[in-house]
Amino acid sequence: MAKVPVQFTLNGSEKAEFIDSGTTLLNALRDKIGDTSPKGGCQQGTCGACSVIVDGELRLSCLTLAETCNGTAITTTSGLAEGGVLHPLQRAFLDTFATQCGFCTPGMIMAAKVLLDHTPNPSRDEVVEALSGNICRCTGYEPIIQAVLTAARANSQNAA
Amino acid sequence: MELRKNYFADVRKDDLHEIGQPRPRSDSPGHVTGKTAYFADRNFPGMLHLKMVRSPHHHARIRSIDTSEAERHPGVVRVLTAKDVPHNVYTILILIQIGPEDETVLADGKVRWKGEAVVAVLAETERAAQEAAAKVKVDYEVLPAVFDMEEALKPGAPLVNEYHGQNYYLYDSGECRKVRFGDVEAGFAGADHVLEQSYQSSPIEHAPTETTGCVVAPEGNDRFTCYTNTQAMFFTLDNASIILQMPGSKLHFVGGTVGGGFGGKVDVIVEPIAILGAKLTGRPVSFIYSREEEMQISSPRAAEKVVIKDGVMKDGRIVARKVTGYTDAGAYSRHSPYGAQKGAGHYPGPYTIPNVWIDTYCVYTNRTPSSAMRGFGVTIGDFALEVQMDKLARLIGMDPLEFRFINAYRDGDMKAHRQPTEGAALIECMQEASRAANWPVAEKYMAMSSYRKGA
Amino acid sequence: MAIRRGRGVAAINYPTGMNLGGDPTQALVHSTPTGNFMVTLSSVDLGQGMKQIMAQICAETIGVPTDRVVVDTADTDTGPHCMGTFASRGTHRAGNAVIQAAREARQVMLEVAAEELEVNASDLETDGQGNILVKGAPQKSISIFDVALSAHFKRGRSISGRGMFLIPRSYPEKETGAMKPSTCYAHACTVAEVEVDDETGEVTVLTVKNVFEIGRALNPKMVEQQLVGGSWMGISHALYETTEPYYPNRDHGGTDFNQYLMPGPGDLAETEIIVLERPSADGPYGAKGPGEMCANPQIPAVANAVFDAVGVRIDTLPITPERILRALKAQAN
Amino acid sequence: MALALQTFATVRDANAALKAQGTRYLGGGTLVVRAANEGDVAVSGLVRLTDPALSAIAVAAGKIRIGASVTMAAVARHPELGALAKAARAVGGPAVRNMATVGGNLFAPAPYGDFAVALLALDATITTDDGELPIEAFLSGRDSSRAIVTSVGFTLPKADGFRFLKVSRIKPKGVSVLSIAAVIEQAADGTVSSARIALGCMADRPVRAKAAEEALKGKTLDRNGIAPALAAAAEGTTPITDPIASAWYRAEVLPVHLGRLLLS
Repeated sequence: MAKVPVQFTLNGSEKAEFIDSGTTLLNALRDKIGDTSPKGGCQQGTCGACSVIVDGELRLSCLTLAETCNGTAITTTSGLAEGGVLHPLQRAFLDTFATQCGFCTPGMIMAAKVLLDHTPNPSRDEVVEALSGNICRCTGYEPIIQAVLTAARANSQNAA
Repeated sequence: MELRKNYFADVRKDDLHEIGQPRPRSDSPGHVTGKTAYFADRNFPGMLHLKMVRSPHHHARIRSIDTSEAERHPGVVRVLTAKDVPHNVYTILILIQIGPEDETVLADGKVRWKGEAVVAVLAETERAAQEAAAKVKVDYEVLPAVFDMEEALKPGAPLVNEYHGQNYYLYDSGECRKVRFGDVEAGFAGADHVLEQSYQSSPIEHAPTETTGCVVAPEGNDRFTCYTNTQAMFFTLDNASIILQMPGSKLHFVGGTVGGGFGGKVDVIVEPIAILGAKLTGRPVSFIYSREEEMQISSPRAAEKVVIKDGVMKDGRIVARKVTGYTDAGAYSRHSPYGAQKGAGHYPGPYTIPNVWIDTYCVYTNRTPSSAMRGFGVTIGDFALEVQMDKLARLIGMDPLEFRFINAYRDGDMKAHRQPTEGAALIECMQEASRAANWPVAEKYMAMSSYRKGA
Repeated sequence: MAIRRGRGVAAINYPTGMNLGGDPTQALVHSTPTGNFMVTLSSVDLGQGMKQIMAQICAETIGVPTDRVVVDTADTDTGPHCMGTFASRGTHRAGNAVIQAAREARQVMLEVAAEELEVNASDLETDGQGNILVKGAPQKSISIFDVALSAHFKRGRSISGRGMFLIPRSYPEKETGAMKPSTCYAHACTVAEVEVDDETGEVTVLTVKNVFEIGRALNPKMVEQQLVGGSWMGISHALYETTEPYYPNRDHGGTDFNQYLMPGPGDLAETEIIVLERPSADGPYGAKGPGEMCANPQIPAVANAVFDAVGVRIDTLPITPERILRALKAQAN
Repeated sequence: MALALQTFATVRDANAALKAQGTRYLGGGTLVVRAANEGDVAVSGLVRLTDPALSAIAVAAGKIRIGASVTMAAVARHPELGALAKAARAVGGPAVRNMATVGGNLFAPAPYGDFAVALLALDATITTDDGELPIEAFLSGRDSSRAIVTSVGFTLPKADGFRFLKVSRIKPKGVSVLSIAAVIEQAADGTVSSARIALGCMADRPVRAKAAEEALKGKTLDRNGIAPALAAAAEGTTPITDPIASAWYRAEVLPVHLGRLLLS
């Protein structure tokens, strides 16, 4: 089987692998590179559990072919904590009890991070819109919306 | 959320230290950092991927299966059919002696629902398994199918499942689980109004974000470790042991961190065939449901039909209730015989009614087998009961909430299944709801109590 | 066009456990050499928080802070048997087993402490902070850390305990149906308020006010998680969910999250949760199983509210815009 | 066999590669990668293009040209395409919009393809290496279309001349019960001088509501004025039945929603 090279940065570290052509970014991250924080919930692009950030944009890694990401910078939830200190979103998800089974959590945090990166003080509607591609079956969404709003408030307080 | 400590303060001691405290969840840091290990986060070198060839027909005889082309497909390591499964006909509740064994791990001679597993393909990659699965040739003779429970119960309906011999589960009590309490016909005869209504639901999916699946690794010592998201470890291990005719000591199940269950992961569906694949190939095997399989192949909550006939007095007392419940099990039992009889134990709801008659049926049709889901045996019944309560209240011109107070069960009341009521709290819930929703009821109802004598 | 408003109520109870099958669960508890406690189970955490709750139950029973308890669960090589996580049984059954095991372990711990302090074990109590004190003379104390070290290396005692909670099987009587189908019952009453668009049949759930009686809120924040999520699922069942939209016709079953409908984050009802606690006689610290029942009362409450709003009864789930519109048209004729 | 991806710099080379059996064009991936993930073994190879022209948006003298690889997110945030932002945002959630392309949307079967509904109302022209086609002709022949779409072109409607509505059961992101796009021009007296109305989910691909368009001409946009158009709205449509809604329901509520859109 023909292998193709892929090379990108993942959470700031250089990664280079040979993969089967046609491998999704999700499978490359999970099976080849060993970052299992993006989850495979549907492989259809309908659940958002596999969401990652590619060059600042939210992407569904299950529908993205890894070889189209050459030269990009990829962020996943496993790379958010710096020096053991949780990202404000991670902190807020903990403090507001926004996780239950946890399977949707990494994808939710990715979607929320892209929002806060561009819109530090989002309205509730903006949070709802930002999370709208991500399915959660446990929480009923409200705790997750509250977590994102809490993280935004924490951010603006830190900035002040 | 608000904790209303004023209710039941006289029967409760609040002297605890760790209990009642909103301690942070120990699993949450793993969730928010993506470090929590779910079964599918285990990856083993040389792992094979299992894909299932499924029936395109609702009901058909299998004339022949030709796997030769699939076996020759590049990347394919093994193709499994019914003859490879040591104990192919099983039923999961056999562990608690609810038989007969009525379901095949891989179809043998017949398929009874669209989507039934027929052939398992194990290959080096998911893609190779999918390609090979497309090359499996199954010759079917399509048979008449039945989808409607009432049709299925009629004489002459296509027989769904030969292991039962009729299209319903045969309880020791006969064609249904029965509860008989008082004289329901006398109750109807003496009632001011009689209202009979029918309620219906369709199958509902658990839709956990993590689909059903497992990863099996041979340990090299004739033992197999199965990383699974089952909701019941030993239940699954023991059923796998029966199906594989393998001593339980050879099986090691690791689980306990599951991406949502809601009752959808209590069937023993993926583990036995994946372990068999690992055993026959000596390789790790991954069998993970696709989302489409989770939606249409994994057991849903059963469709139910509930017919309720009530006799009610003008003063609001329900004097007789007859409930006939039908649970659409689909083609196989799985947990449905239990769910139907759980319903029999739940009716007539949290109300004290002197005359009760309950029949609950577990019916077989040519659809995806149903099984347990959050509220198993109760959820749809509660929908029917509580809409019926609303209709009855309006029928006699009474406030729906007050009507429920009149009939609410209280400690000591005898239930239809002949257990005295203990620990009732319906009245207090309704009192608080009356306040919270600004839905006033007469003072006498606000003065009632589930447990205080004289109140 | 008219948007019509209505409200509806429903009240329910819900059984804990699967008595009709026989319902055992076991737990083991032991201390480490430095006085931390390990709970070993085979129960499954589906996201409801089994691990955290069992830690709190063990901590309460032994008398230590929760962060000194570790729960190791769901490995069949190490964890003793549990029927499984279903039937609202997890907290109730496993919790009782953990209490029994923790009590036994606590007794050994107190006996070792008694030997160290040269008093009777029955004269000792825990302070919940990791120390064992002589009742009435708190200056005479020993840390659980030191007790565990002593037990391991000096006294040769295993600070451990076994817990087994079994509800024997109830067999329904054939003719009358006499049975004991469950253990204790949780309760709920929900009032839902909806708006119905009488030209399209679309329903908006404005508010749900849920009162739940759950025995004991072992961890109120985690109870809230279950109840809020359950209330959402109840609304979802009422209005959206089906794998066979044209049941009993098998066609057009959804195969993804676009086709299988559940309310999105923009569809949320204003949700109020009120919890009452009537401790159950046989529950761990009085707890009942709230996990399933919390998703039930919204379904009929919404159905009744729809009727209140537009005067048509939809007795088939889910209550789709199409079913409402058909009923409205039938009513108009 | 792995699902090999071939990358080309020119449309001509990519079109040549697409002639191979089982080869499909990879745009945003939301349709074709999904199909492959779900085990569609008919897809055996993928072709993609890196030509930057396909990702360009050109606005000149009221004429718009959008490259086929432009994503919904790029349309939604483009300052001169404000009128279309609502239609672009109607597609998927944020991640899908970062991937789904204008070209891909033209091929999305109902209930998908909301942006194509907007393009149909705008009377867009579809460009391939074979030349240009009016969107109606393109849509009706899309099942056998093999040439890569390179861009779509249309005239920007006057301010407030373009209206768009997507009805879905799930908010804010849900697939369509139906979608409606309309380009309405009004004379000085307020009467409708021309109307183009396109519908999603009222057939297996976007269709025009020609009877309703005709019935609107010369009418004012008030309840009485639009009544004949609403009565004719479903004429010639064959709504889909799917898990979201039945054909009956779609036909029943089309006039209701069209009325609300026209009166908004």
